[in-house]
Amino acid sequence: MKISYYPGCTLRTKAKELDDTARLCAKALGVEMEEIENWQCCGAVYPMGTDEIATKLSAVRALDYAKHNGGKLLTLCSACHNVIKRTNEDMKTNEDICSRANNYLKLDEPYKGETEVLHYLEMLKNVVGFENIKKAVVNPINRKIGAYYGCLLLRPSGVMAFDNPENPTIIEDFIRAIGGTPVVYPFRNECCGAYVSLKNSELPKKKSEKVLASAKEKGAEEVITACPLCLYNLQVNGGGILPVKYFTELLAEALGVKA
Amino acid sequence: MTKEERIENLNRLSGTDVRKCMKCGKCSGRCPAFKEMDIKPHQFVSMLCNGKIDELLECEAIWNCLSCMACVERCPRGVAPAAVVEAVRDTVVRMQGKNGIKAEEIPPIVDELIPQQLLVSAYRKYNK
Amino acid sequence: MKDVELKMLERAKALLQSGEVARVIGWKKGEFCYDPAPASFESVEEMENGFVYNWFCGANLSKYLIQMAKKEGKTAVFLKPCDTYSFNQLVKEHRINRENVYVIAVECLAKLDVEKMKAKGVSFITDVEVVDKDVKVTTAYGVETLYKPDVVLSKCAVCTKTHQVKDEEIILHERPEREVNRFEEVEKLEAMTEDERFAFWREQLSKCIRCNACRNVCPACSCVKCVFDNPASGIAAKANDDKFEEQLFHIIRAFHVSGRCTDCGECSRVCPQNIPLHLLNRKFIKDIDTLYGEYQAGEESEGKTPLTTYTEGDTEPNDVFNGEAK
Amino acid sequence: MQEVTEKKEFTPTIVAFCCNWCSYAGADLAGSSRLTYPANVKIIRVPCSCRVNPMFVLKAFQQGADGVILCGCHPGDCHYVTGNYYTRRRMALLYSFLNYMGIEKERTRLEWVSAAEGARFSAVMNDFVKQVAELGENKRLTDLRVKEGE
Amino acid sequence: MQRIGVFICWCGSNIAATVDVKKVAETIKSEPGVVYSENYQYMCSENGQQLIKQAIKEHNLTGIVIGACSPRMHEATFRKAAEEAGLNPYMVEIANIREHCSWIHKDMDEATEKAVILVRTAIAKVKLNAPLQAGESPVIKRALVIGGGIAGIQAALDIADAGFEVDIVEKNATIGGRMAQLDKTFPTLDCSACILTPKMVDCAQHEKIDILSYSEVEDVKGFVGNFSVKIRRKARFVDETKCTGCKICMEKCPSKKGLNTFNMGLNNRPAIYIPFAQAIPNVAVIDPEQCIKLKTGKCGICQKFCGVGAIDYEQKDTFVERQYGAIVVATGFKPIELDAFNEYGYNDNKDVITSLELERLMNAAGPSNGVLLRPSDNEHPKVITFIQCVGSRDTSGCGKPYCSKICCMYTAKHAMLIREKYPDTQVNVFYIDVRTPGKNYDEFYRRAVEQYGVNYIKGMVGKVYNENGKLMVQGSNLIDNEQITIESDLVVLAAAIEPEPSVRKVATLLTASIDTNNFLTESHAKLRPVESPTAGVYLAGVCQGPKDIPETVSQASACAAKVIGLLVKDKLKTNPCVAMPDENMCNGCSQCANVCAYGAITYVDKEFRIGGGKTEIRRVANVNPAVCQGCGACTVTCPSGAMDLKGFSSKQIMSEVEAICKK
Repeated sequence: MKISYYPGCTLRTKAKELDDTARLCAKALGVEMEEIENWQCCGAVYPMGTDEIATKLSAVRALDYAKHNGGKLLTLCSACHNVIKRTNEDMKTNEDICSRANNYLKLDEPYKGETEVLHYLEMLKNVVGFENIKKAVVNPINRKIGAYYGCLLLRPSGVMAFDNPENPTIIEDFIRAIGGTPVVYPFRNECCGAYVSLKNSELPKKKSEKVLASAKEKGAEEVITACPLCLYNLQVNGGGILPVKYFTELLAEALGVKA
Repeated sequence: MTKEERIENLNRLSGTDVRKCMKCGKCSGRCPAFKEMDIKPHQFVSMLCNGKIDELLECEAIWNCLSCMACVERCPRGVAPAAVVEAVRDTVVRMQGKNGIKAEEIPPIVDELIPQQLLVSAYRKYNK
Repeated sequence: MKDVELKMLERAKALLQSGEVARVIGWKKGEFCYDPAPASFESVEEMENGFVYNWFCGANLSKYLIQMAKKEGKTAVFLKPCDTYSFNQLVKEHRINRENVYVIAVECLAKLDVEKMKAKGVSFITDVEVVDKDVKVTTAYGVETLYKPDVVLSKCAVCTKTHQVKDEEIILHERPEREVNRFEEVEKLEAMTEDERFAFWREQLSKCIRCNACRNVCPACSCVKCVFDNPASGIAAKANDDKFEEQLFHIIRAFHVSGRCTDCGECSRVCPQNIPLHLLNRKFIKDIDTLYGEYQAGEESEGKTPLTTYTEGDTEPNDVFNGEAK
Repeated sequence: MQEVTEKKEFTPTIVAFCCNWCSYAGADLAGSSRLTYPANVKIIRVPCSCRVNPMFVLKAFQQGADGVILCGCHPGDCHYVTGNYYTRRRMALLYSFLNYMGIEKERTRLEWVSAAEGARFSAVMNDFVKQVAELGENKRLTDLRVKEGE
Repeated sequence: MQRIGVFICWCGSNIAATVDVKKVAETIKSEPGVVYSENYQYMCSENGQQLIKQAIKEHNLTGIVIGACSPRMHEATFRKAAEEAGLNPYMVEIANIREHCSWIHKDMDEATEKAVILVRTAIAKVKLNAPLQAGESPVIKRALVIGGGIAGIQAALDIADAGFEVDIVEKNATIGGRMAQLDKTFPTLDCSACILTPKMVDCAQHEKIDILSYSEVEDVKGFVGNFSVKIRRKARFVDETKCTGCKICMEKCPSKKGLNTFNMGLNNRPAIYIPFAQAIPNVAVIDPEQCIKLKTGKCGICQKFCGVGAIDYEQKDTFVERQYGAIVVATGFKPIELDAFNEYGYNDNKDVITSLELERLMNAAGPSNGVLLRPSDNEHPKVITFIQCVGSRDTSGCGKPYCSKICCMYTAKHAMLIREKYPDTQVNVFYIDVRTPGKNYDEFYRRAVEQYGVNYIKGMVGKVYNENGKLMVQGSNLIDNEQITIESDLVVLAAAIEPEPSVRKVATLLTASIDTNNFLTESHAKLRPVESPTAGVYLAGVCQGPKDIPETVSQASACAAKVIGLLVKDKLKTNPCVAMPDENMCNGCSQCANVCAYGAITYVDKEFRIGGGKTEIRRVANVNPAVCQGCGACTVTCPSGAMDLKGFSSKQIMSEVEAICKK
């Protein structure tokens, strides 16, 4: 099957391995990720101010494109997912934002949040099915792995509806599907602090060390994430406590599709 | 703008009803950046409620809030402290010369691994 | 439509023959093609001689079931989409025993308004054929083509209803999906000033001759005895000139059916004075939708109406005007 | 000048339906507190505001009342638990509908007045009378239909 | 021919100073139907009443109108006078010319004119009045109490002590309820069992009380004074009349891995069990989900060992149907589920427990015999942290919007007991507010702080997590404006309480109203707090709202007083101003029943003549005058106007409207 895909700024550059492995794995699992045309950067952070419209337009454009191309929009980067999903919710439920955004965009038909935003992990779980992934694994990852969710995938849970915000299980289920042993540790849903790196370099250090130490204490041998920013922060600021990888890298390894 | 109008503006921009706060402090109990915040999450709500906006507009905390939504997630009353923080930050950066990041400050702190999204998001959050 | 008619006839005959039903409620041929009338058929012969289903069968047969379904044996009835709402509403109000009725859902594709056709200068109609939006009318003078949306019944012009109940269906042609705003006319009135609205209604209601056709046809007006004939109600007409009853008949009627009216539009269809009575009922429907959430009477055959339920935070009456809450 | 004086002297007829448990008692309290309101307000006692049939309101207008006001217990305080909730819906729809027919919306009102709100009862009545007086006489529902020869 | 008498009262100068009473009486004389019109200084006085009675007799009056003070003042007085003179008391109408006229107007002419109109309006109404008789309905002198917790027990005892039969229906195998699970009670710290179990025994021994344990209400019919209730007696697979409570079966039962629900699942129990030592009735019950015999047909060990042959694997649910005059609902509460509060780690950490679990852990009859050991490793916890308001006062949708009321006090109790018994333990309490209204309550809480050194922290916990085997409790201390993390061994959550879910079914059966939080609604929040709006149904305990034991017991006794007040009557006088349908007009459409708050309307199929010697069966409404309260909601909803209200009929009100509007 084909599915419209929004890569986002970082995946074309610094996080190329995330993008590459994701596409390869999807293909191996029978899903064709069709990159949408002329996508623009989503802005990497959801603007909460109630009068913010212009900053949401690139997300709406992508959503509208997907609406006419299969009705689903696949995301991979946690930040893109957060921005696009929350913007979509605005278009669905906030009449004011919806009508103003549509006034700007002048689409043939107003966009009202019809597209379903799907994270790659949700795609693996709901479209492919973890059971099917299990069957496709040729190279089981026989390691103890800590899932790092961070904040963007889970919160605000009312909108993101990704998983239980305090006790998520989707990445753990994923780890099991590729043959690994998930390690549950308390800081897997705590923010790594990367967003403020440019204003305060100390805070991200403290936070990422705490995350990795917590994972290590519970027995993890490595940590996986879906977010390029988290990956960068945990790798650079995490004091090298544990190796950090994208979850798709492990998936590629398990499926034996490593480029 | 009168003070009342500025308060009203902040309330509107945040989109959250600060009067719903019951002063339990769960937001601050959970905030991962608590120690770096000179004004704490619960204080943002309380101070907006009490109209102490001059202090809010001058605080450092708006640059340290991680926007991680932990406070929003756990508020038992459906208040969004992070939205108040963002409303204050928006108000500040929209003022003349109050951008949080100056272009010339960037190059020295950027290493080659820094993902684009960090720069993009920082510009979006801190500058106008 | 002819194919549908044939199928209906065939099914009805089979049902009668097998004894599954004792009678069939349908439409009976009139003097012309455009005046079929509701009728009950009890035998195959009656069916063959008189049954018709054509572009003028706008009448809602639900109400006839109140009496007919009380009779011995099962009664079969042909219901168009809009008629099924009235049917459900009557079942909800215990006016019809569902068990005694065999519902055959039939397609509709909108019915024609002969008055509108006549107004277009077409008379002495002998036959009608509809292809898409063209209405080909055979008259004594030849064949004329009318644009269908111009000549359908008002109630059909804004209809998006679907069958809510059926034991079997006879649908040979699908009706295309469409979006219409049935409140457009109400909104137009709401946009007027009070004076303009008053002038409008005064003119309309002054035309009323109190023939009671609206009341007689209305499926929501199913009372054993009408409130206007109830001496204890304080509104019954004691004499023909009773001012109160005469002045406010339509307002009272509209309130009485509010929350129960399915917007079937029969009142306006039968009004000999062409008073747009449906605009009264539709105002209630619109207000109910806006104030208490969308509600379509007759979608279900049980449960409460918006006027027999409430929420603690309902809008205050002083804050409601022109269909908007303050 | 003539017209102004005439308007001033117009005293509207006001029918007030009051529920026995709250609003009628509120009116009694207004009385025992000697809180005045115009004499053209006449009160009809009903057990509960939900006893008020829209027909009564219509009847009042048709008989020449210039304003009709309904008073009941505050929502949640109904002596009969839920009665006033039904009243609220019925009257919301009725008032809106009357306005749709072209009846000035200032002629209809619903107020929740508790047995303790004597002062409020009086204030509400004063206000309502003033509001209706400004509109002048109600003619629309006394002769909704065009008379012959008009 | 109507013969109306009118009596205008001066009320001393109260009316006469502003209203020209003589003129009013004079003007009214010419009203059609009025045959007598008089004025007098004090109509309500003995002499005034005499005047009325005399006039009724002398002039053969068919109805009277009194122009006087508010009917809320003297309507009853004048009705009684009329009755004494042989006139039906409901043929009396009052024109309120004092509160609604003389007292609020200053201008004499204006007030007099208004008084005339008010009297005319009353005349218009009285002409349409019909003589009414207050009905009577018999009272069955037996009460049903639903729920056998402290509320039900107290209510039952009080009612039974007054000499009436009472049945307690309890869905569990024993009475006792939540209170039986508690360790100590605030604010006096007596042992819960020590004060409760004697009451349980009293119930069992009381000749007027019948305990139907392991039973549920299945159906309710009837109305105040005359309820008919069907009760399901669930199969307990043990003959209640034979079992002696010797517990040999519990020892021998091979299936011992059932969760002990009485101990909040903190330890196990056998498939056949008696919930706790002092259970009433002290009779075993078999859990069919757990019993090997009932599941597989093999085993039967308990039957073999039972000395009295009480075990009966074939037992089936049975039904009993009984009649009652009054019903007390005392269905109680349960703590909420904590699935929506994963930030406190309740589901992930054995040592995060609820307060009710702590009660069992501290109880001498609990799983650890009263020694406080933490569940994970049976070690003494050295640092215990309490978290208040878990799910209470929560409008985010995860919890309950209300305050659970009891948590502040029981947490102070727990903190104090722990510090008393284990002085080396550090006890912390995170709180939002400490709410201690009640006699000796705040003193109690302050003792926890001042004498026992409990560390109260104003703030809320954001996260509880496990690190190196310790529970890290991270929260805010708002007074010091800091975020703190406390290494704890045990975390206790004050989970919100909610009504026992079975109350919904009970409420539906009783047509008792229930609010959005599933609490039963009282008839009047202030003045009728123990009565349900459904006549004859009374509310005790937490089913009506969060409350502690003293309040529950007070409410239960109040309920009992209400029930006794009802049951001592042989017959109930009913308000005659009730709704009455005209069957000839009724459609049976059910609209009226939909708005009736009292469930007074039912429908019957009736045969009607339809002319031509034929009849037809029609469904028509039937109002039970004993249940109808006379609000009139149904009259407006009736499309055909078949439903009318006696004493306030549509025609009466219409005629009042006409009289007022007449120009």
